This record gives sequence, C-alpha cells and structure tokens, in this order.
Amino acid sequence: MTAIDYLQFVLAPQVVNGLALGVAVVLVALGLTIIFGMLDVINMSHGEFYAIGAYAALALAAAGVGFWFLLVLVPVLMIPLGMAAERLLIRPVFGSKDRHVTTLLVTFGLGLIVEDVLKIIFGANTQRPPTPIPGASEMFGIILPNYRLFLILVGAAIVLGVAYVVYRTRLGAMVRAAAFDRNMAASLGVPVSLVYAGTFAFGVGLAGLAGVLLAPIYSVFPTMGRDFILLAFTVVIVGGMGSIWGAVVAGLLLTQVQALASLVISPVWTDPIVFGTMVAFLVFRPQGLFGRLGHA
Amino acid sequence: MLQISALHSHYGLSHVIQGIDIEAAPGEVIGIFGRNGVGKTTLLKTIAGWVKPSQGAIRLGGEALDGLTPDRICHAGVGFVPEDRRIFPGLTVEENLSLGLLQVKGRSSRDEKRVVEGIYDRFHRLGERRHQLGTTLSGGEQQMLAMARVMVGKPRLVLIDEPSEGLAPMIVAEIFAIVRELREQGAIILLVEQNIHEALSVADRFHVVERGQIVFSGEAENAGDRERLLKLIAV
Amino acid sequence: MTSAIIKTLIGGLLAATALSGGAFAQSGPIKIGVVTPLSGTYTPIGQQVRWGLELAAKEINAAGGVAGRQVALVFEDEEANPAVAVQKAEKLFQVEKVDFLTGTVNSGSTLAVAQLAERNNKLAATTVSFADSITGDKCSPNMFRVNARAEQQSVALAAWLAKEKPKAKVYYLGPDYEMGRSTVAAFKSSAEKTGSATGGEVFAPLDSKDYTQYFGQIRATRPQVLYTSVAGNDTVRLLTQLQDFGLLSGLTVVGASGTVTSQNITAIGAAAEGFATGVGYSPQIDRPENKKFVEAFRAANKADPDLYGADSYGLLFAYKAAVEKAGSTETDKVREALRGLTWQTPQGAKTIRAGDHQAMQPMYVVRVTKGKFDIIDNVAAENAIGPDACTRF
Amino acid sequence: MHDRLTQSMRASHLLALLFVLASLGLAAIGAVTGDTFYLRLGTEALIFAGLALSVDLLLGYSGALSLGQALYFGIGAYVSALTLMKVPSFWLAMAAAFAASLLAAIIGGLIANRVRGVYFALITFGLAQVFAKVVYNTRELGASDGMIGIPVIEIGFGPFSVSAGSPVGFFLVVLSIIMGLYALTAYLLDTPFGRVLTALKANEKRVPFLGYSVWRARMAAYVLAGLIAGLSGALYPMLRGFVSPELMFFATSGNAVISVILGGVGTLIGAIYGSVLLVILKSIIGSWTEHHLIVIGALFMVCVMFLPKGLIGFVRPRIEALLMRRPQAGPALAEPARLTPAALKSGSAS
Amino acid sequence: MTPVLDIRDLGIAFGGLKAVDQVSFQAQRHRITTVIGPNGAGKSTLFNLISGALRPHRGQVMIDGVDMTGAAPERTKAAGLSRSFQITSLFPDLTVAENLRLAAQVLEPAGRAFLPIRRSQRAMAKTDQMLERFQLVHKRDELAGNLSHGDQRRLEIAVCLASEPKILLLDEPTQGMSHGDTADTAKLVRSLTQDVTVLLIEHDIGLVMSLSDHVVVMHQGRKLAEGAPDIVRADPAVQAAYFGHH
Repeated sequence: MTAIDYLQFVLAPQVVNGLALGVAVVLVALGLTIIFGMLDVINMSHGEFYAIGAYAALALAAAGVGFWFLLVLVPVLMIPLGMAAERLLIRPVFGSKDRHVTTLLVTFGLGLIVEDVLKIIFGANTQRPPTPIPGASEMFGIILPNYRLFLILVGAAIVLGVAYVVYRTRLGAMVRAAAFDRNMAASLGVPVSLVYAGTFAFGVGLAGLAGVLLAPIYSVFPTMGRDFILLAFTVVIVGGMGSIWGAVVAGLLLTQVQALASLVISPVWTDPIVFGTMVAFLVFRPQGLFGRLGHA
Repeated sequence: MLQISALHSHYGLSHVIQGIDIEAAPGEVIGIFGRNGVGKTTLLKTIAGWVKPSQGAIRLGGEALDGLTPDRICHAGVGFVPEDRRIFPGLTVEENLSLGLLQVKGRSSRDEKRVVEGIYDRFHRLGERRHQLGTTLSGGEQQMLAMARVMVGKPRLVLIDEPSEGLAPMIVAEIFAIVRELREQGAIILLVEQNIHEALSVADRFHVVERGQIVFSGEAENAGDRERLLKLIAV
Repeated sequence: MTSAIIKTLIGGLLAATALSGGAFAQSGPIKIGVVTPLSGTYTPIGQQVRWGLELAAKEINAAGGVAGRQVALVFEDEEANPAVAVQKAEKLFQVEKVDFLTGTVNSGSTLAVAQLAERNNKLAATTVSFADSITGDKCSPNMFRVNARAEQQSVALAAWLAKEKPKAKVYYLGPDYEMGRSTVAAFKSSAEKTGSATGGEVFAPLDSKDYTQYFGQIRATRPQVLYTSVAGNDTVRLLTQLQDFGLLSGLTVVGASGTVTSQNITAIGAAAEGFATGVGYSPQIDRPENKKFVEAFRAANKADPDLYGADSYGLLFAYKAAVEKAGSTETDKVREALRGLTWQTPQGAKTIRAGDHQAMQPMYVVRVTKGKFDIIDNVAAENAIGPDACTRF
Repeated sequence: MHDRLTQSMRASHLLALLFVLASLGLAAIGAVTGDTFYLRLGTEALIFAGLALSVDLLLGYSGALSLGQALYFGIGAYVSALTLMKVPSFWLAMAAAFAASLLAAIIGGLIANRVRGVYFALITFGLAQVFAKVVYNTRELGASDGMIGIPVIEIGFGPFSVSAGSPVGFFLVVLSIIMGLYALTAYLLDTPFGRVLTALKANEKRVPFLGYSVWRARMAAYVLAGLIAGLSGALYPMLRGFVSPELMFFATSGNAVISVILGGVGTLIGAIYGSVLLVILKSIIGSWTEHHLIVIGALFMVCVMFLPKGLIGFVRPRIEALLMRRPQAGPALAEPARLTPAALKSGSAS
Repeated sequence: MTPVLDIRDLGIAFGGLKAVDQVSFQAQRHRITTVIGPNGAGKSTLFNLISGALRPHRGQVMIDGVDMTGAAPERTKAAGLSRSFQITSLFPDLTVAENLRLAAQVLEPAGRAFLPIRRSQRAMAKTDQMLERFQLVHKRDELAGNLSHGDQRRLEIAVCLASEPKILLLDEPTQGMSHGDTADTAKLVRSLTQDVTVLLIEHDIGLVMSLSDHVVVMHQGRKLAEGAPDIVRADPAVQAAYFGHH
C-alpha cells in the first residue's frame, strides 16, 4: 500500500469515522456529565434512559410520527420521566451520608428493571428505524454517509445549544450557582430543589435525544443501554465531572485514540487502553481535564 | 418591621442560638457584636433559612419567615451577604449580579438591564470587570459584588456578616458607604461586624451576643452604651 | 427453634422433589430438559430453540409419544452464562430427573454442560453451537450435535464461492473471541483450498459500536468478497454501516450461518441483500416435510423457523428414534442407538457420525434476496462433513 | 463487660451458628435422601457467599464500594483450575489461588486505593472489566469458552479424604472454609487492627490523628477482601469442573453487591445469608418467569432505600437486645433497660 | 531544657493569601499556651500545620527536639502530639468506650494488633480511666453520635488524651457549650497539665485569661504579640486587631 493510499483509505477515514463515533459518545456523555456535575449523582441507569429514548422513537415512528418531530417530542416526553425518577428515587436518598454510593446503587437497580421492561414491551430482537437521511457523500475520496454528516452537525449544534443554555443564560447561571453553592444560590432566590429535579430531567432528556439520533446507526435492542456506558463514564471522568467542554474534548479525543490505536494493535486492546486512561486520570488528575461544574 | 422572638437554633447538636429577640424598623441598622463563636453567624443563617430554627418566630412585615426554605425567604425580601462573600466561582461578575435580580419577580428585561447598569455606574470596577469570573476579583471587589448582588433585589431586610474582614481600611470605608446606601433605600440591616468602630458609625442600635443570648443592647450614639460594649468584648 | 423450622422446610422440599423425581421416572412422561438463554443477548436464539422443541414435542405427543410415553419439556433460563447453564442443567438432571438435555447456545455453555452430562451419566445435545471443538478436540461421549458445525458451513460456502467468484480476493472480519477466530480460520482454510486469495483479516471486539474504523483497511485492500462471522446486533451494525458507507456495491458478503438470521434480518433491511452463507437449513428447502414444518411453525409462533428452530425441532425426532431403537431411555443404550443413527428432519436425512457425534447432513448455500433466504447451491453431506477429529472415543 | 461491636458480632455469631446448624441439617437430609442438586446448589451459594463476604468487608467496614470484586474471585478460580489440571491437589490449588489473589490484590489495591468513594467504585468496576476482557480473549485460558476438564479431586485431611464429587462431603468442606473465612474476618475485626478498619467507615478523616495510617488500613482491608474472594473463587472449579470468563464479569460482582445489600451491609453474616437468599430467589423466580431482573432490581432498590442495613440489620438488633438482657439479668436490672434502646438504635440508625 | 513544642518561622500560603506567615513560638512543658486572634487570623491553619494535616511551605515544627515538619498526622501522633477539632470529629457510629479504645490501642505493642481486643489490657484500662476522669462512665455504651454536644466536646478531649500524648492541641474545646459546661471544661483542661503540654485555641477571653500560662496573638496570619495574659491584654496592637482600625 502506498503512503497516499494509506492516508486516503486508512488514516483519513479513520479520523473522520472516529469523529462520528466521538459525537455519538459525547451525546450520551453530555447528560451524564451534567447530572454528575450538578447533583453529584452517578446515574448508572443513564444508558437505559438512552435505550428508552431509542425505543420511544421506534414506537412513535411506527405510529406515524416523523423523524424531525421525534427529535423534539421524545426529549420532551423524557422530561416528566426524569422528574419522576429524581423525585421518587434520587431525592429520598439524596441526603444520606453516602450519597454517591446510594444513588449509584439505586440507579443501578433502576437500570436492571428498565432493561427487562423494555424486553417485555418490545421483544428481544434487534430493531432498527430506517435511516432518516439516506445516501452518502464523498469528499477527497472519503465516503461519509449523509446521516453521519448530519449527526456530526446536529451533535455540534446540540452541544453548542446546551453550552449556550448552561453558560450563557440566566437559567444556566442558576444551575451552575446551585451546583457550586446550594445555600447561597437559594438565598438569592434560586428554587434549588426544582433546579435539581429539572437538571436531572434535562440530563435524562438528553439521553433520550441521543437515543433518537443514534438508533438508526447503532440499532435498538433491550441491552443497548450498556453499549456506550463505560465509554461515557470514561469520557465524563477524563473530561472532568460536569464540564461540558471537557466531555466534548475527552469524547473526541478518546474515540480518536481508540480509532488510531486500532490501526496498530489488535482492536481488542483498545478497551483496556481507553480504560487505562480513565484509571490514570482518576489516579493522577481526578478533577479531569477541565475540572468540574460544581460540587453540590 | 422585623420581629424576631425567642429564637433558638441548633448547629448539629450544639445549641447555638438560645433565645434571641430582636425588633427593627425600616431604615434601621442594627449591629450584632460579640466574640467569635457566640452564634452571630448562626443567627444570620437562621434568619436566612440556612439553619432551621428549632423554636421561636421570625416575622418580616407581618410575614412569617421561620421554617421557610432560603429561596422563599429571599422572595419575601431578605438579602444575605454571608461571611466569605460566597461569590460563585464559575460565574462571571454579571452572572453573579443577574442572580440577585431573581429576588424581584416580574421585572422586564429592560428594567433589569437598567438596574444592572446602575450598579456598574455606581461601582465602576465591577462594570469594568463584568465579564470576568467573580472569583478573580480582589477581596474588596468581591465584597462589593456580594453587596451589589443583594442591592439589585431591593430587599426589605439585609443580613451582612463581617463585611470588612480581611479588607484594607480604605475599602472598608467604601463598604460601609454601601451599607448606608442600603439604609437610605429603606432596608432594615442586621450587621455582624468585628470592626466595632466602623460598625458603630453606621449602626443605630446594637446587641451584644454571648453564648447564644443577647447580654446587652444599646444605642450607637449613647457614650455609656458604647463604653459598656467595649468592656463586654474587650480583650 | 428457627433452625428446626428451616430443617423441616428443607426436609419437606427435598422429600417432595425426591418423590416427584424418582418414583415415576420409568412410567411417566419422558422429560427433556432445555437449558437455553431466555434473557440477555441470546434471547432471540433461545426463543427459536424453544419454539422448535415445543412444536416437535406437540407433534410427537399427538402421534402417541416416544415408545408410548409422552414427552415433557422442562425449560430453564441459562442467561447465556456457562456458570448459570451448569447450575440449571444440574437442576434438570438431579431434581427434574430429565432423560435428555438440550438448548445451550454459546459454546462455552455447551462444553460445560457436556462435561456435566458426563459426570451425571446423562446425554445432551446441542442444536445451535457450531464451534468445531465441541465434536472435535473437546468432544464428549455424552454430547451430540445435530446442527452443522463451522467446518461444514465453510466447506459448503467455499465450494459455492469457488464457482461463483473463482480466485476472488477475500477479506475477513471476525468478532474478536474464540468463536470468531475459529470460524474465520475454518473458512480461510476452506477458501484457500478452493483457490481464493486472502486480502487481509481483522478482528473486531464483540459488541462493537462502530465497524467503520475497519472500513479504510477494507477499501484499501479492494477485496471482491468479505467474509464475516459476527452475529446478532453486531451484524446489524456491520452490514448497515457497510451499506451507509457505500462499500456493499461490488462486494460479495458471505458469512457464518449465525451472522444473518431471522432475528436480525428485518433490522438489517436492504443491507442484507446478497449475503450468502452455508447452512444446514433454510425454510426454502423444497421438500414436502419442510413445507409442512414451516407452516406448522408459522401457525404456532407467527414467525418463520430459522436453522436453530429447525435443528431443535429435528433433534426430538432423533431422540425418539434412538429411544425406540434402544427400547429404553438408559444412557448407554440411547448413546449406542444415536451413534450412526439416520433419521428424517425437515431438511432431509441426517446421520450422526459415530466417531465424533456430529450429524452429517446435506449443506445448502443460501443467499438473501428481497429479505428472504434463497437456496442457491448445495453440497452433499459426506462432502461437507470433514475429518473426524475426536480422539476420546 | 462487652462493648457494642463485640456485642453485635456476638449476635452475628449466633446467626452464623444458626446458619451452620441449618446447613448441617440440610447436609444430613441431603445425605439421607441422596440429594445432589440442592447440596451442590448450596455449595455454590456458599462459594458466592465468600465473594459477598469480601464485598461486605470493604463496603461495610472500610466503607469502599467495590464493583469489581469478581476480579479476584475469577483469578482464584482460574489459578485453581490451572493448578488442578496440572496437579490435582486441593491444598496446592488453594495455595496457588492464595498467592495469585494476594499479588493481584496488592497491585489492584495500589491502583484503586489512590481514590475514594464513587471513584473507587468506578476504578474497581473498570479493573475487573478490562481484566475479564483480556481473559475472554486469551486463547491459553480457553478464551470465551472458558476451560473444562478440571478433574474431580480428592481433598486430603491427614488420614481422611473427601471427594469434591461427593455432594455432602464437598458441601461440608466448603461450609467449613467459608465459615472459616467468616470467622477469620470476624476475629480480625475484633482485634485492634480490625477496629481501625471499622473506624475508616465511621470517620476516615479522624483516623490519622489517632496515629493510624489510612492508606495502610485501606490496603489491608482491600488485600484481605481480595484474598477472601480469591480463596472462594478457588473452590468454584472444584465444584463445577470448569471456569469461564463470565465469573469475572460485572454480573458476578453485581450479584455479590446485591447479596450484601439484601443481607445487610456491615454485618458479615448478612453477606452469607444474602447470598443464599439471592440464590433461592433467583431459583424460584427463574422457574416462574424469565424476567427475574425486574424482581431482583426492585428488591434491591427497596433494600437500598428503605432497609439500608438489610435483613440481618433488621433482625440483629433484636438478637443483640436478647443477648444483652440474658447475661446481666441477675445483678444489674437497671442496666439492660437503658442499654436496649441504644442497641436497637445502633442497628437501624446511621 | 528543650521546649516540648518549638515552632520556627512557620508559613503557608493559599493562592496569594498568606494564611500563616512567619510564626514562631514555643510551648513549655506542662503549661497551657493559648493562641488567640480574630476570625481568619490563621489559628486553625496553624494547628493543621503543626499536626501534619497541612504541609508548611516554610519553617519548622520541632516536637521534643525532633524535626517533624510536614510529617503525616499519624507520624506527628506517634511523636506524641494529639489534637482535637473545632468541629467535633468523633466516630459517631461507635460507642463512647469504642471511641476511647480506638485511641488508646496505640499504647499496645504492635504484636497485639492481631489479638482479640479484650487482650489489649492497657487500652482497656486506659479507656476505663478516661471514662472515669471525663465523667462518661454512665455513657460508655452510648453511640458517640447520640451524646449531647457538651458530652461530645468532652469526649473529643478524652479521645485525644487516651493515647497518652506529650502535647495536646485543643481547638476551641468550649465551642457551643453552656456557661456551666464551659467552667467544667476549663477546670478539666487545667487538670490536664499534670500529664501534658496544652496548646489551645480559645475565643472566650475570660477563659483565656484565667487558664493560660502563655498567650500568642495572631492577626492576619502573623504573630502579633505573645506573652503572659495580662501583658498581652494591655498591648494596643492587640486591641486594634480586635476592634478594627481607627
């Protein structure tokens, strides 16, 4: 293989495809990092909320709802679900001494249940909604399916949108303030417990949105929640808990590491590498690349 | 009108506030003095709702505040400038200020803008640094920001805890000028301060707290009361 | 006092099971244990196994049973975990006193259950696992296999490929675990024997999210044929991603029998078009027995049978034939009867090779056309079976 | 006079005794009826109880949630399997598993003990996950198929010997080993060394100011837990004759955590009861519906939220109260009346 | 005779803020040395530097003539220094007796670490002695978390003393106590000097004056003055620090 061939057929597509995967990972990690940064809750059922989003999209599409409408409808439907989960499961144990561990355990139990319920409702077989935007485009000999191109753009738009809300609006300032200093924020009039529930629901809604967007590429099945979760946790830790930019940088970086590493070593070892990175960060830089949003 | 009667509160197991009564009218500045650890800060925290009172009543203009959450207390017209200023680290000066606006509901964004611009006019240094992170300001500027953050909400009662702590004398004077402005707006001010001399220059009346109880109350202008005060907290 | 209660409880429990298991074993129904994944990733396969066995049992019972005794199936969920499979299998052997056991899907479970069957002196069979080792170097005198193993599939597929695309350059993409590596190795050796060239090979981790990272290498190699042995959700992703990236045009995709099945073919959609594989079964097999079977299966389960369903269905008839030939359900006698047994299944006659307990069967090459598998070629049983590598018995 | 920890350990011991008696009863009935399955299922439950015990030692005493304890269980199982296939000696296999899990736990501890809380949970989760993947892909270890063909061994105890194939015999061997591990752990917790571990959970920040190194205490707890998991794992291939990478998967670690939560965190014996309970539950629910995840998940959540000390945590204070009343009934009548509420509170509070 | 605790030129800065700056003083054997100063003067930080909770950026901490600068808390503890905390830091899930025994078991030889706790006779005896001395006998089996605040503060001191230290650092031992409890505690602290050297942080000036042998005044991280109580009290700089600048 000539060097040009290698560049065109191997290296460049690898980078571009890694980017698409990176966007997918960032989408899943986004809600996770916001919930973690804000509430200090490790949501072990985040993957299952992602699955719920995908299944909801599948079911609603079957009922005739168009894809574009789903992009709005599913996250909106997820919000009350997230609110209810926060109220019923997180809040009762939120005040306990071992909040980290108890919330982790409770959401772990929730994940088990959701996975099984999805199987009961939708069956065990893999399903896949049709690709909303078919076809592929070629640039400089790199082929990229249009939907992936769309995903990269929409992913970027979502990240920017979320970042705008969090970093540029009064609402975002309220959320960040409540994360940093619950009491002080409340004394300035921030309705803290509503903000907490809202943030959890927002994270859940983002997971659902990721489900809608990724279902056509990664297909839908009851155990799909476990798919991205380890990678997403890694992204959250490496990027810095609660940091949106951290999640973006870490998500894109780690998927590139994974993509490029798989060129030189057996792909199976890419998992240990990614994981090793997470361990290394936890040990040597536990605040991650960008520090954290707050410490509620 | 602020009425605090027979207030008790606990911090963990320790019985910090052991029956305190305070009354104040609009435009009054009340100094709260006493040595460290006697419960002055806890008193303010109890009024602000950070610590739940275990007994007693807090009423502001006839409205009961005791037992409410801090955000409800804020909306009832209480502003709190706590010790250490508590500027949100990840927020810009402007964002810190904008949170103060939450206290007044239903203000148009144009009004809000005017209020904020008014603050920048009054505190040029905040205006210059409006897009910087609040925590990058100097101690004095942070104290100004913390007070401005409360000012924009037009509170009826302002709780201020140790505003001059760690600040240079010139800035302390500025801080107390702000306290006077707040008073002129008609707010009731409860001022906890170690810098007795400065505090007495703005206060109308004062209370001395010891082990969670008021042991002496006096007028700031009354020389005898002042002498008694100095004796009580003298080294 | 509490311990006394516990003792009584456990005692009662044990006594009850001992009674139900032991006393009526010879006169009651013949019990067949099915340890199959009913939860987890392999659930769809377990479902086919269950449907196939249930249909066969219904038919056999309606026709008077096995040697006059009814057949009863006892199901247990093995969660696709060998540790659970062994526990459940032991329950079936020891408590339910089943006469025969089947249903395991992943080869780890099958191998572990084979060993358990030996230690319990019972017989078991797999209708799904296709790792060569099960009837090869890890063969067991107590384990039989009625489905086609990897090598049979590769031989059939390679023979077809040599005709269809002579001397093609083949690229291999397998899941990176034991099964994936052995299927790729098996097909590679078959294909190289029939003249194909190897363009390259890559192994992707199980449950890969994205296969696009391998597409660069595939494009650079410019193969005519892609062989893959990924399964389940992984196939859905691989094939649809290949399609999305426009790699399917001009590329013949072939693979293992478990790669595209009735469980994932709908999800794969158009990307499955043209996929060819070597199998021991297809609903399209044009035999009256098969037509009847497919109809009955559809009527019962509202789904088409696939190779797992059909092979599981066929197994019960092998067992029936063996028990009736042996005149007993005793392990040694049934084992002897199964060895060399020829019996009829929907896909035709199968014969169990005595040397390694592997069923010999005609092999088919099927290709997806318009979302259905069409039979496009076949290989006689004896040409596909390959050497007997079992040395234990 | 006994202090409260000794007192609650005594309540645990009573429950342990009850457990052993019930087990012996089961063994006796099993021997009489010629049962194999229930005894071997019980043996397996006991082996996994060892794993749960190690999770409880970490979670209940040093306050660290390990989501990857199956790592050491798996290492013990694989090393034992490899040894047995070379030399079918029980003692050699146990020694090898001991050495391997000791080494692995020291390495794992050096990594995991750099962090705390939820980070510790994530690191242990990841360590096990990565290691399991490596095993899953290592042909020499049987890769995804695992390894079969581990011989049924004779376990020699001086002049006697027990076959691992004998349901009753091996059940009793495993019972004594697991209860031995329980006793050893309980003993260690009742020593000055163990009290430092207990202090870690209660208030880690204060520990160094009493003169103890937190890091050393955490390492000791971690390595001890790794050893218990490893030794329990070593018994698995003797019972089942094979090992597979699933033994190291998250499902195995997760089950151990569920067992501990069910039984009661920080009670030791709760881990053992919880493990047996989980096996019984799974067995019952499993034959009734394949949707066991819902039931287990819901039960687990209920326990975390409403029964934070689990079933034993619910029962034990009552036993403690009984134990306290009895020895002091004579001379000091006033004493128990005052102590009982405190003892009761200790179980349900915190 | 070397001072039992010798602080030399100690300093630490957080960011730009010099929390403790060039502080030097000595604590004499069996005496009570009290550190006073307004809020934020750096008193608790000073305790953290001495006890090893923080590593100083400059200066030295000598315990009994041995340099223990920057040693971890368990090492300063081994060198004979024991400290209490401003916010009570006990083991709330353990009983009073267990809290004490945990502290006292350092007295046992290392070999006893793996013998049953009952065999740690010295620790057991010490526990009983502490219960007696701090009037906690009737509370021995209550959970520390359930004690009244005053009892918790007393237990906090008892725990520090149970390991038979040479130096005791008490951070506001009377914080949050009632008048009566405060007087009792003062008496108690006075009595401790038979065995140990006490370094105290205290706000109750009356208490400081009556209790201390030596007073160190801190202000904005620096040592403002030191000396006998009444001499310090008369110092105008100290007055200014307390009342603000004129």
